[in-house]
Amino acid sequence: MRCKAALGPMSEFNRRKGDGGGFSRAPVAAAACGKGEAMKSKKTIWLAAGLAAALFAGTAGAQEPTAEIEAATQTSAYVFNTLLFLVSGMVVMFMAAGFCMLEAGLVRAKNAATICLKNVAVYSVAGLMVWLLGYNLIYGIEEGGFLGPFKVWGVDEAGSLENGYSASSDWYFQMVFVATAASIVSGALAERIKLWSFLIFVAILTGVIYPIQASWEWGAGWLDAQFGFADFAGSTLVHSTGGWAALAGALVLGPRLGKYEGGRVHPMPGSNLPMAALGTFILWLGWFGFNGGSQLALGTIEDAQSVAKIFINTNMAACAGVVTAMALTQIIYKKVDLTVVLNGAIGGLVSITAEPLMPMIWQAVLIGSFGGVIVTLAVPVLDRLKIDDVVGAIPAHLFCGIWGTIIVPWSNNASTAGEGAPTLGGQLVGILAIGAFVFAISLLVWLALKYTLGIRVAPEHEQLGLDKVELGLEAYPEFSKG
Amino acid sequence: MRCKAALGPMSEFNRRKGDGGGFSRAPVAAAACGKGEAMKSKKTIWLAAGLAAALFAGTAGAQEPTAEIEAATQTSAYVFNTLLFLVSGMVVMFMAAGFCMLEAGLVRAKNAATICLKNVAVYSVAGLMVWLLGYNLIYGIEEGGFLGPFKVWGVDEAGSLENGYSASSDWYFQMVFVATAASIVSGALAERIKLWSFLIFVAILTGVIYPIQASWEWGAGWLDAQFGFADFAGSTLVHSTGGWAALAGALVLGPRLGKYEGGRVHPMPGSNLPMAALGTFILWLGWFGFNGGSQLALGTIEDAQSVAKIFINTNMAACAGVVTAMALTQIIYKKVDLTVVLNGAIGGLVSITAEPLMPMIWQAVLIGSFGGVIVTLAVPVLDRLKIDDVVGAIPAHLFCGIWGTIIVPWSNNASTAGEGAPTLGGQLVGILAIGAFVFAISLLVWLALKYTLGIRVAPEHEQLGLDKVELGLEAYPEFSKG
Amino acid sequence: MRCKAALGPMSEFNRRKGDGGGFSRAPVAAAACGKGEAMKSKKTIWLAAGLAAALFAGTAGAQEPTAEIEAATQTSAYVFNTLLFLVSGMVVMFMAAGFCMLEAGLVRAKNAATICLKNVAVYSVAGLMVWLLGYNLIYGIEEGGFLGPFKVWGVDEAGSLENGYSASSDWYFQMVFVATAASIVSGALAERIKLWSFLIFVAILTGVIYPIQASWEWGAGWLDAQFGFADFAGSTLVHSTGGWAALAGALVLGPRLGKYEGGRVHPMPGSNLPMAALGTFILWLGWFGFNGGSQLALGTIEDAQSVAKIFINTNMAACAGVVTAMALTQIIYKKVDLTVVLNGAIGGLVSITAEPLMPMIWQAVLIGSFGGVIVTLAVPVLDRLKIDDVVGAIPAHLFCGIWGTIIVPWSNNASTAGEGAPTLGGQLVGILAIGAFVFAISLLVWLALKYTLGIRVAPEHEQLGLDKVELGLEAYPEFSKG
Amino acid sequence: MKFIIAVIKPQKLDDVRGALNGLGVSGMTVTEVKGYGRQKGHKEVYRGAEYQVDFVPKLKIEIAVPSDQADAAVNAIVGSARSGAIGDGKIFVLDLLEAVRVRTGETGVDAL
Amino acid sequence: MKFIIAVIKPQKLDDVRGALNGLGVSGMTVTEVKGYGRQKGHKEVYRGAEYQVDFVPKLKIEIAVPSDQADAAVNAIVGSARSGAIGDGKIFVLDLLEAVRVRTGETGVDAL
Amino acid sequence: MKFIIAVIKPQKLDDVRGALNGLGVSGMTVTEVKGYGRQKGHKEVYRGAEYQVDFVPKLKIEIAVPSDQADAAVNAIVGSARSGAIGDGKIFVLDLLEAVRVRTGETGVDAL
Ligand SMILES: Nc1ncnc2c1ncn2[C@@H]1O[C@H](COP(=O)(O)OP(=O)(O)O)[C@@H](O)[C@H]1O
Ligand SMILES: Nc1ncnc2c1ncn2[C@@H]1O[C@H](COP(=O)(O)OP(=O)(O)O)[C@@H](O)[C@H]1O
Ligand SMILES: Nc1ncnc2c1ncn2[C@@H]1O[C@H](COP(=O)(O)OP(=O)(O)O)[C@@H](O)[C@H]1O
Repeated sequence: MRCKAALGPMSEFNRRKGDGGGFSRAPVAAAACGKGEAMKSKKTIWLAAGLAAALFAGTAGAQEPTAEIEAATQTSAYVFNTLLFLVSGMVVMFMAAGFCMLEAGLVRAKNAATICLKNVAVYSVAGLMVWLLGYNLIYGIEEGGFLGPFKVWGVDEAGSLENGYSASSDWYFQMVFVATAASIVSGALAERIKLWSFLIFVAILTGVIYPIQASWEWGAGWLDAQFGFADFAGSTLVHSTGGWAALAGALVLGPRLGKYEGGRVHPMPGSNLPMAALGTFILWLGWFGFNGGSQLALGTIEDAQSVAKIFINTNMAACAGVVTAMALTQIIYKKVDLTVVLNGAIGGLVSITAEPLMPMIWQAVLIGSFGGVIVTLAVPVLDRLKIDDVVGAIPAHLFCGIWGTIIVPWSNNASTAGEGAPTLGGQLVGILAIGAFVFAISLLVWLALKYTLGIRVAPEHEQLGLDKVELGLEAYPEFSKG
Repeated sequence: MRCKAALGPMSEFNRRKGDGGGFSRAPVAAAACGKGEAMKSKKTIWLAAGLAAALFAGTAGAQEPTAEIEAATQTSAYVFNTLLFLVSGMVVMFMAAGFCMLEAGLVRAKNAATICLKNVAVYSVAGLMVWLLGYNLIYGIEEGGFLGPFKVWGVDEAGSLENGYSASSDWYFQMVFVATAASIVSGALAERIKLWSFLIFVAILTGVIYPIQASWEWGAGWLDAQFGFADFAGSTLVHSTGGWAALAGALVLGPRLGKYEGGRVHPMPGSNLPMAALGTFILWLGWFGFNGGSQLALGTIEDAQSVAKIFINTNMAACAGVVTAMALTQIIYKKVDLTVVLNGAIGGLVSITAEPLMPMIWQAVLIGSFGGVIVTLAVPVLDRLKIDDVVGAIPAHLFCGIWGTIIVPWSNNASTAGEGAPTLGGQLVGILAIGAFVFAISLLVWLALKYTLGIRVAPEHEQLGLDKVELGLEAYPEFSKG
Repeated sequence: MRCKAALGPMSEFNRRKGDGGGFSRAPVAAAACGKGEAMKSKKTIWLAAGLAAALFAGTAGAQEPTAEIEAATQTSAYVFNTLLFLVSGMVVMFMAAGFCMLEAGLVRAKNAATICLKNVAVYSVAGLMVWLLGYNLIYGIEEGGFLGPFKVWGVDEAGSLENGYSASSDWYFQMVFVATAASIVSGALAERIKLWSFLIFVAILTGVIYPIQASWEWGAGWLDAQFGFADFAGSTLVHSTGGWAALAGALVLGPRLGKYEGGRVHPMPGSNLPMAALGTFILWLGWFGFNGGSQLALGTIEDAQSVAKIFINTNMAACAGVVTAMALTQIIYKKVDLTVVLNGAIGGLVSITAEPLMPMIWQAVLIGSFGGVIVTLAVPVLDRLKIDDVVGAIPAHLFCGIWGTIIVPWSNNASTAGEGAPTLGGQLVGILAIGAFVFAISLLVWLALKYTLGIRVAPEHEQLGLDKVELGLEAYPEFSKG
Repeated sequence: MKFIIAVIKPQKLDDVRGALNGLGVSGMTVTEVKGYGRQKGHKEVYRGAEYQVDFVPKLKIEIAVPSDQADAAVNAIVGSARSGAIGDGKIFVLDLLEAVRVRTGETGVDAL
Repeated sequence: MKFIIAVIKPQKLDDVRGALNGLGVSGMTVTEVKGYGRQKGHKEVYRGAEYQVDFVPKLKIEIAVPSDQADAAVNAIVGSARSGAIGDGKIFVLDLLEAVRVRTGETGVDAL
Repeated sequence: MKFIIAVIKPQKLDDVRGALNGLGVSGMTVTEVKGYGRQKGHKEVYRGAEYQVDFVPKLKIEIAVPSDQADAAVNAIVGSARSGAIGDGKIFVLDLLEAVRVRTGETGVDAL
């Protein structure tokens, strides 16, 4: 552990860098431990792989030197790493269904079909944009750089042997992350936004905005190179990014008709709460892939232990978020609010996403618990600010994303991870830089859309519901509405 | 790749043959590359395994000979292959839930509980029939044959070491495919068919009809042996088969009461579209296992790369199907039709299923996109023909299945895969042979059922809804219907 | 096989014991075969690992000695074992969503949001309690003991190399099992219990009651040591335990208002049956992880074959349960009852859970089929006894759990597994001991809660529905109730 | 003017509307209701327990018509709603003192 | 004949039906409605925002009875629907000019 | 007393309630209905098939008022429910013979 952590930002860099993870970790690690002379020849890498595996293993728990443990063969390690991407990617892909159910459950019935369409469309557009632009923008950037190349991605397994995993599996894994960020936006702006304007924004977000900021860190750009910013699985890069884009949109779009009429808040209860609960469970499931897969490697004992520990911390943070939101809503409102509790689970998950590996369980519990506090308190505050966030995406993804990123150094710092470890300063730089960039560009795009195509449906259409107006159908045509 | 593709139909054969995949690929490959002397002794197979792995790996991307890469140990390769079957099989099994949700969402509320029952029953009957008859019919057939043995299957791991994977894991994987084909039928014939007559048909379809046609190709029967027909994961063998059976049923059964009354089409809107959207997402998820698992092996670097590439192509085809259906419905009808968009996702997925490995991404996108076109245009055409397909199963599974099978040679042909590669001619033979067989037998069975037990409920019962009549309950008893 | 089974209770012990599974199996097996001198030095263990793998493989199917097959490297085996825990654990975790949907679908609309909240809370509380108390109670116990230590668990990978898997992955896998047991209770007691009293019970059940009885067997306590009780994946330890706790609760709580008014049964139909069907499919999916993962190892050919066989038996038992429940309800009531059929699937799954590995397929089919019979017949019997079990949890989980445990020796006995194999006597001891303990303690806790906080909401509140009273909202606010 | 309230079988709505349109009845208001009468509902079994479904789903149609149109309207409904089976429904005729069209403020027969 | 419209609490339906059956009232039509009256609904909190629920779910019962049965029917409803709490509901009696049974064409009291 | 039945556009409910409260009308009963009138519904396309949606969702409001309040109530509704667009709805006034408050047994105007 020490050895690996000693890499500080470097290991961060490996964490998400296209050519990170897998075998390449071994030499890096070895290098770091052996005071850094790079190893180039594949041969030595192979050797290093075994060696490093042994070293890692040797550090797990207190036991006699275990250098004698045979490493996985190169092929096995390669397949393990690839498999981690594919299996994790599958459950993260399924998060699209989770967002769809959560949002469909929290909107009013007259807009439920439209939000489902948006979720299907968001995932599809994201896939296409990451292929056309996104991926190379993120990982084509040169180290320390600010902007990657605009270039369509194509399958290319050259170099995949050095990396120790299939390039295609990595692409798939990175793609579903982008889709996740975009799904966050649809919920916040539901029930009033024009379908096609929304989709244009999503195309820009997934093709350009997300990739550029992600390249700064996971692409090994300036943020990673100069500030040792740490964001393991994307509290800031994925969730806050989605949250900032949603916030900008909510400000430009304005609240739903009548939501704040007469200076009072008029709640518009979700139409299908069991569906929202299902969505939350699906998201929770997906998060194991989201955080666990972000270990990016499974070919060594140490990586297997790390992924397993990440599963536990991820789960405990969510459990704590749930219990905290339940207790708080009971105390404050004398009744438990299911919808806030569901947000609490997500708040806990987002909070642990920046660093799911280093915290001890009790730390993960506290980190997630505070995520539950944030969500519970922030939801009404947004209403007081007349920012209409239909599903609570901004508190759960933006605010908890910031919290999770700030708290990283609590568990991952110089004393636990040696010099080069993340610092509060570096974390703040990352949060601010990415926040400012995403919010500013998003604001511009939303305004541009507002004054061209328009982003808001006509009031009478909003009253009728988007399902009838944009789709010409109803989500639940047979159930008479009360 | 070249090396493997050089096997042409042979590799196809390995793709699905019970004793294909895994280790056996290695000698086959080696043989093919080494001008074909068969290797029998297990010893040499093991050697070949390592060797072939090296060769494969060597062909991935442009890099110096990597023969030095250590292969996975035989046990590891065995476990990887088995794990691929099990994990893929699990998500394919979950597609049963996807079909259930999609169909329950697209029928009227008064038939929603019955369609759920049918989906649970279909999956269960399929499992039992594949055990009692299906599996040995498919894989017990002799090479080039027409009909396999009627014989109950039992767990037998003899020979599993040569195959390189657990026979049980293969059985599980093949079984869930049969269930998928059957699920296609339930949706098309919903809201009017008699429960038990339907289940009898499903038993015959899953126990006999599907297995016989599948044996011709995946069982290495005549179609595979003589025509080099290629259907990687089953655009024709699974989806068109389900579609043909559904079409025959729809013709014999007739449209729902009032659907085409007075020469006009009277739409009967789906009662729960968010549920239909969920179903589509679940199917999408399952498709990664459906296509990815059909690589049938994960024990080499080359296989891992192939599975990963399949994931990408599968996903991109679906994305393209969605976006295409959205654009088309917007243009043609001035409104986006969510239900058609959901069909578009499935159409894209079915289209890429016949060859998810060879296409480049842009090809996968075009293949899937055209699937979206087919679905969008075919849905109203069927209505004009007064063929009442409740959920759009025929356009999505039958028509797109044909399309996907025809287009295989575009990416998988002599120039990309050497001689022995699939040809348009061979593809057409397969489509026609399987289509004629499945449609004809299905028609006979449907007619036999019609004139014995009867397949259609009484008109007044249809009006009341099958839930009340066949189950004596309601799917949503408390929601008053509008 | 023989060799391993010869271990009888010992192998059982390994099956779930924290330090069981993986590598340690090898020496144990070798020992058992080699008449039991313990092997301590890691070195020999490694050797044994390969050897045992060879031996196991050699017994699979009829083929010449295959000692020549290379075992997985130690690292590969370790990663395989850990991966089995993580992937299985993920789908078992998802069973929480399955219970949520099943229960939300089977309660009346006015209580649907509350049951969703309970399911989210149950999973969260279970996670926290297993961390704080549960895990060390189960696995900290000394061999043959009665009670383990009360001690918070923390990640500790020391000894994980001997075990051959990550301790964290095992914790995760065991934790989701505890959550499953607790989910069983929420369904049976729905629509009338006080939220917080229920959650206090859940905390005690998951933190103390479940762990103590589990420690007796899976912790290698007295039951395992002295009676060779066998419960592979928890028909008794998980499902009956949940069932006993639910039964005790149902007795203390009493039936829903009006359920048995005037000596007649007044059904209260489930409000959303498609949702209940979805829940069942999710549970079915999760069961592959539940039973398959309970093999606890995937690092050898034999383990891979075992997991695959478990998948098949698990699936076939469920299929049989479904078909049986369909046939029976059709015969008895002249109509198929979807809700009973869904219970039938679960009944079949629970029935095979005590021994999913040893039965031949036809045995698994019969075992599951009888589970379907039990559920179909027991549901009305409970009503006659005025025990109000809202979702049929007691028949499916308690009764089928007992059945599945009793029938273990049919397939796993001296003749199939050598001496030391489970016996009817031992099974009955386990069923009674665990049943008596769980039921008695649960009864006490329920009574204590009843006479302190109270466990039942006021009658007028029950009439209004818990959603309005405890959460202050409605699950489906817009759908007017008929 | 008369205010006609008819309770009919749900599947008869289109026929009734057609028949009334034939008479030039310009509008109607339809409500889902549950009915109870000679048609005593039926027994169902749910999870093994038999129970009585007392109420049958019906549609209630309300039409305001000029007095002279009332009989014709009633006959039209009877003609189009009848299936001959029990539960065909009932028609009730009430006196209507005044009618107002909200949009125009027209009153009396003009408002219908 | 009289047309009686009663708005009651949902949970009182069975009692009311029982009481009316006792009188030999042969049928009724029930509609879900939302009511507003002295019982002014209540406050709820959703996601931290307090709001007023103005309307309370009620059931509306319509029964056509022979004039001489009207008082008995009204009393039966009052007796069976009363809980004493606010929101018990109201009964309205209107004059019924004509009743027709669709199935048979019977009219007047015979149709009830 | 009068029994006023008004069919209005759903989104006008709050305005109408406000207007009636202003008059001191103490209660009302609201029902979801589907309406058919001059406003002939609209065409929709579902899966490529065009179809006619005949019925438009409306709300039916029932209010019992003392006779002297009737005109004021009708005017209040007309004033508050009008959008000027077709489909604004209709108001029907019937004679109310008797009203009873279930809770107290009060009758006549006192019951309103
Ligand atoms: N006295 C009544 N008052 C109000 N509605 C009635 C009355 N009698 C019958 N209805 C309505 O008419 C419907 C049909 O009446 P029913 O007696 O079942 O059939 P039929 O009129 O053919 O004998 C009932 O379901 C109920 O809605
Ligand atoms: N003037 C009215 N016109 C029509 N319906 C009324 C009227 N007043 C009350 N109601 C109905 O009666 C129900 C009960 O009335 P409410 O005043 O709340 O209770 P109570 O009658 O016990 O004072 C209301 O919810 C409403 O549906
Ligand atoms: N003759 C009628 N009887 C009963 N209800 C009617 C009648 N005419 C109209 N309505 C109701 O009034 C609503 C509005 O009437 P419509 O003719 O569409 O608009 P407008 O009154 O503005 O011309 C209709 O939807 C229907 O519910």
